[in-house]
Amino acid sequence: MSEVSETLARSFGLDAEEWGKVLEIMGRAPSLTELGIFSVMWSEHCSYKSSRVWLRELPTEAPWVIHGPGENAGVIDIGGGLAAVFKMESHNHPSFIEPYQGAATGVGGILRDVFTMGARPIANLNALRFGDPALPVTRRVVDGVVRGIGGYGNCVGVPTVGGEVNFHPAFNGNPLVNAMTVGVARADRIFLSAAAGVGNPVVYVGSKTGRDGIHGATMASAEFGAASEEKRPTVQVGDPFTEKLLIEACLELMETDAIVAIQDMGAAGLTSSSVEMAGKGGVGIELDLDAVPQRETGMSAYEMMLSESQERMLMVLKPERAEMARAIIEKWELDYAVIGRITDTGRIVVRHRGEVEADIPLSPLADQAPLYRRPAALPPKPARLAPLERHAPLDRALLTLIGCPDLCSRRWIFDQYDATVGGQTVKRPAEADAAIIRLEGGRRALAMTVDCTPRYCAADPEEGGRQAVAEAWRNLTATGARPLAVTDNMNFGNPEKPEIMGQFAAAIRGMASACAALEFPVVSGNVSLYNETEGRPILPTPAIGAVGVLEDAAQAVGYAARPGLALVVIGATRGELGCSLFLREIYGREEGAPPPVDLAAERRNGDFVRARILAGGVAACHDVSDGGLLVAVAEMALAGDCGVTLEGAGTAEYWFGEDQARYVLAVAEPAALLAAAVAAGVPAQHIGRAVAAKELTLPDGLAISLPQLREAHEGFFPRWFA
Amino acid sequence: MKAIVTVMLKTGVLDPQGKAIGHALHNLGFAGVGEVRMGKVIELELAETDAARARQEAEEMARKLLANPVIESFKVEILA
Amino acid sequence: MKAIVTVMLKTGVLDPQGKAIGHALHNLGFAGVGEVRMGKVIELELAETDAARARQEAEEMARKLLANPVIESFKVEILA
Amino acid sequence: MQAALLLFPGINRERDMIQAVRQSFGRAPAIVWHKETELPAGTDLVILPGGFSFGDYLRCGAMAAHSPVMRAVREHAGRGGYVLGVCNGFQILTEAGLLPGALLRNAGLRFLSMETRLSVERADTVFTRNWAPGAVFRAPMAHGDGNYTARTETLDRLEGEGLVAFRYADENRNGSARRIAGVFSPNLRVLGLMPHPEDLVDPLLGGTDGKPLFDSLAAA
Ligand SMILES: Nc1ncnc2c1ncn2[C@@H]1O[C@H](COP(=O)(O)OP(=O)(O)O)[C@@H](O)[C@H]1O
Ligand SMILES: [Mg+2]
Repeated sequence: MSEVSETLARSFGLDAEEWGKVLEIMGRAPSLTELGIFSVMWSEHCSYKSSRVWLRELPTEAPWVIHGPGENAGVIDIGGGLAAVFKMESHNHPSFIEPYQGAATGVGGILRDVFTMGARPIANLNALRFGDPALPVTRRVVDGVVRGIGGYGNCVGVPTVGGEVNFHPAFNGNPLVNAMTVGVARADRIFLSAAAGVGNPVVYVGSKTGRDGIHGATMASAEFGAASEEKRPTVQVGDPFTEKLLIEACLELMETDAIVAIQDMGAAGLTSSSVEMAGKGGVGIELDLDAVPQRETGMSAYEMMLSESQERMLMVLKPERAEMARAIIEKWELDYAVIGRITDTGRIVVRHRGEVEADIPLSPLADQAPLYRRPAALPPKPARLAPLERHAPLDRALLTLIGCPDLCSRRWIFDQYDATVGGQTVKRPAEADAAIIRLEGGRRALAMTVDCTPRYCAADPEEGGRQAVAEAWRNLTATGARPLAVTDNMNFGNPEKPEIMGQFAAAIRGMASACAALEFPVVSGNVSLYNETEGRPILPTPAIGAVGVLEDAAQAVGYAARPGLALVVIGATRGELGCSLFLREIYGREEGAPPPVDLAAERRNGDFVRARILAGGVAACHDVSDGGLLVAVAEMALAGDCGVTLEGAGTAEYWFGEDQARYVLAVAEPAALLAAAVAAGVPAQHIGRAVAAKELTLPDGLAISLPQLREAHEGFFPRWFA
Repeated sequence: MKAIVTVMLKTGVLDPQGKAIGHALHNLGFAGVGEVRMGKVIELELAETDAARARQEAEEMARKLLANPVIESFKVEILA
Repeated sequence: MKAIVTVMLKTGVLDPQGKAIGHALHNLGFAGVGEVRMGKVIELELAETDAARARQEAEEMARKLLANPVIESFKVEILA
Repeated sequence: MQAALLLFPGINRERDMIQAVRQSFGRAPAIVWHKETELPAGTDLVILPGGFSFGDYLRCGAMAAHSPVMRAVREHAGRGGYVLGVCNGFQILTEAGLLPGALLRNAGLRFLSMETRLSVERADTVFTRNWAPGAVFRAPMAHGDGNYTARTETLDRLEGEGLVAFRYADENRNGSARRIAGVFSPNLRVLGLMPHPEDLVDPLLGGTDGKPLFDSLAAA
């Protein structure tokens, strides 16, 4: 074993204290491979060393939670003997370096997190944040990311059914690509990663290992002569065809009784999968790297342990089933290799070409992993916005807003994603506030959404974190679904800066309050820190992915209005313009406090709306979010291809304020709805009705033709990419 | 003049297409096929009449648009 | 030996990719670009050591799989 | 009618197709792995579903067209058996020479996933007789390579012999020659089309516009 120095450890990202711990645990200087294992296991990405203390504050339990955070994905009971398995994960940096492959491999990675637990992936979603659309680089990144998500998802045959897109200059050098997968499994057949059974074979399945994405740090250090032929590509290329084979092979194998434990090889590949499997099981593991299927010649132990080649899985099998497992895997023309076995030593021992390349005790590697409570400077609460003096006319403001990059139609994007493969899509993008996918063979359906409003989080991370959870809950509710649980993707800047850590802590606090009040536990998540360019951080973005259930898919409602229906807004409208899109797009101001979230009102209004939908009297429902009431109504008209005649108060505050906890319902019998609202103590107001004439008539008499509205709404992306 | 730009994935970068083609050729009975790599070829008609300048121009196009320098390398051939 | 099979759309078959590239090159300021065509290149490692037989083999692969005769033509080059 | 569904690695719309067949036929099709060399005895209809066989690497459908099972499909077609290829299945059938023409990259070079409208060009075939002549129906499409092309003579022959099955009746988004969305073999027993009638057979999922295809076949 070649020995390594503190200087090298530094270049691997370990600080002096961490290096000291390595020496203490090992009782000697580590080998290069050992140093590699420590450095990736103790990286922010694998150890959550800066975020863990805060993440503990999130509620993670509910009677329907089967597995909360800590497994590859969260698992919840959705009734009928079934479980939903879901998680969201970021691929931000790779998507900036190589947008197509970065986004594609992001989708591939999150799919593996879900099917590794025994679930068939039934839907993908994605939450995207890009820089200023005026910059050519933004266009290039958007194009590549969208193609990459489609290229991978369409090919593996998992429908991409939802997502969100924001633009802001704070994302110029650092776009966010957060991908979410939802899968379904039998509730009594979930596969976990804890290894067990001394002597059991450790089996490698999938693609061969190459020098993909090996820890950037090694590139700098030439002294260990680890093949300096050509500057090695750190970019990983996705192979969705192999992933599809891997899905089918794993699910077929899971029908048998062969698997003791299984984990995908994600970040830090063989290292994190083997260390975590053995660590969680409280056993030891021995790996023989000569047996690892290799795509390239002359790979070192270090390279194999750190390779991030895609489309690979690690399993512990029952020895008597191993040959049957091999037959299944090889039927799908994937590599299958026994590369090690489970031991009782509590150590990971890695052998290569007759040498022991690593021999590390597992529990100190996990227990003594660094954990930081970094200084957190809580951000000051912003002042509320002072009243505006003059207003642009409502019709012009609406046309500007509904055509702006943050509010315009995303059709150009989702038209590139296969939304129907699988044959269970009840509501595809732009039909409902959440995507609805029926579960094969029954009437039950899942609703899913991703939400976050980074500009609120930037102004007030606590309120913003709360709002993100509340909006996700509201989007599920607006379809009639019962919201069940959340996955999160915390995208922030450099945690070593107290103000960034403060944003993080505050966002968590806000999220936690909403999750608790709405009985909406967090069951999985992902943290992406150091999202900065030249010292400038992104807007704090705690993206929320959420899943709800409908007993009967036929009960789901969309947001398309139909002529003749009355429009009733549920929830109080005070006219909060702080941090609103109206303020930004019409006045060019990003100021004020975000609209406050009243969790009790949120709960009350949402429960009321859901009950009305399930009772059958609601033809369409749309939550009110970005752009406020008038934008929500305009979206309902566009979706229904009909006009709307509005009445009532006429201020911009009223029509464009972004007050929370609101929904617009389209109903045949408004009187009954209003009476029920009074009885339930829920604010409700009749605001107009949908009409056959293709015109949006505003209370002050101004009118916009539907074609004009549509052109404004649909124009941005096609023009941008013409 | 005519320029032919050939763009291939850099060595070491996974080439799923090449891999699948190799596999299919084996299944078709071509036993003697080893590694297969797939790339793109772009044929350009150029107004430029000087070979050296045409090459320069084509190389610039490759760098700017035709090849993705992060994962691909290219080569240029000039035909009269 | 190494065989390089180049597959191009037949003349007369519309090549939207080539057209799009031509368009993009113009937008980048390359004014002297005329027609652009895009094709595929497949590099094959062959166990065969005789150049003539290697060519024959590669041509057969192209006819059977690598090119679609309805829309594509191909050419084979053999490198030592 | 006894249906058999071919499963090539990378195919991903088999579940959609099985669901549609089961609904109209009263039972699911037999599943046939691409390495089989024979079709189940008594097979009347062979179905090639959509997806990305072999990743659609190289060319869509090219590798699947050379699978062992395709020899049996050729024989089946030669005997006058029925064959239905949807999306990737259509691409495989053209690559295998069972249908004329080829499917090129969409004209706009982007994957297209949306609802389209198809006109039924003839309603007197085993596949289409549950539609009225000239009917227009909705069908989702989802493909990157659906731009139908063939030599002018071939296109003229297809038109002349009434072998165009469906045309895009709204927008010709993928750039197909003469707006062709699907074609028949000369004996009207092999049909290939790009959009997905199998994804529109249930009111809950947006309508039953695609159901006549399966009902027509089931009645044969
Ligand atoms: N990146 C994306 N991928 C897929 N669908 C998307 C994406 N972005 C937006 N959508 C879909 O477009 C529709 C409109 O998006 P958005 O305006 O963000 O919805 P909302 O305001 O209800 O959250 C939704 O159905 C959403 O799921
Ligand atoms: Mg919404």
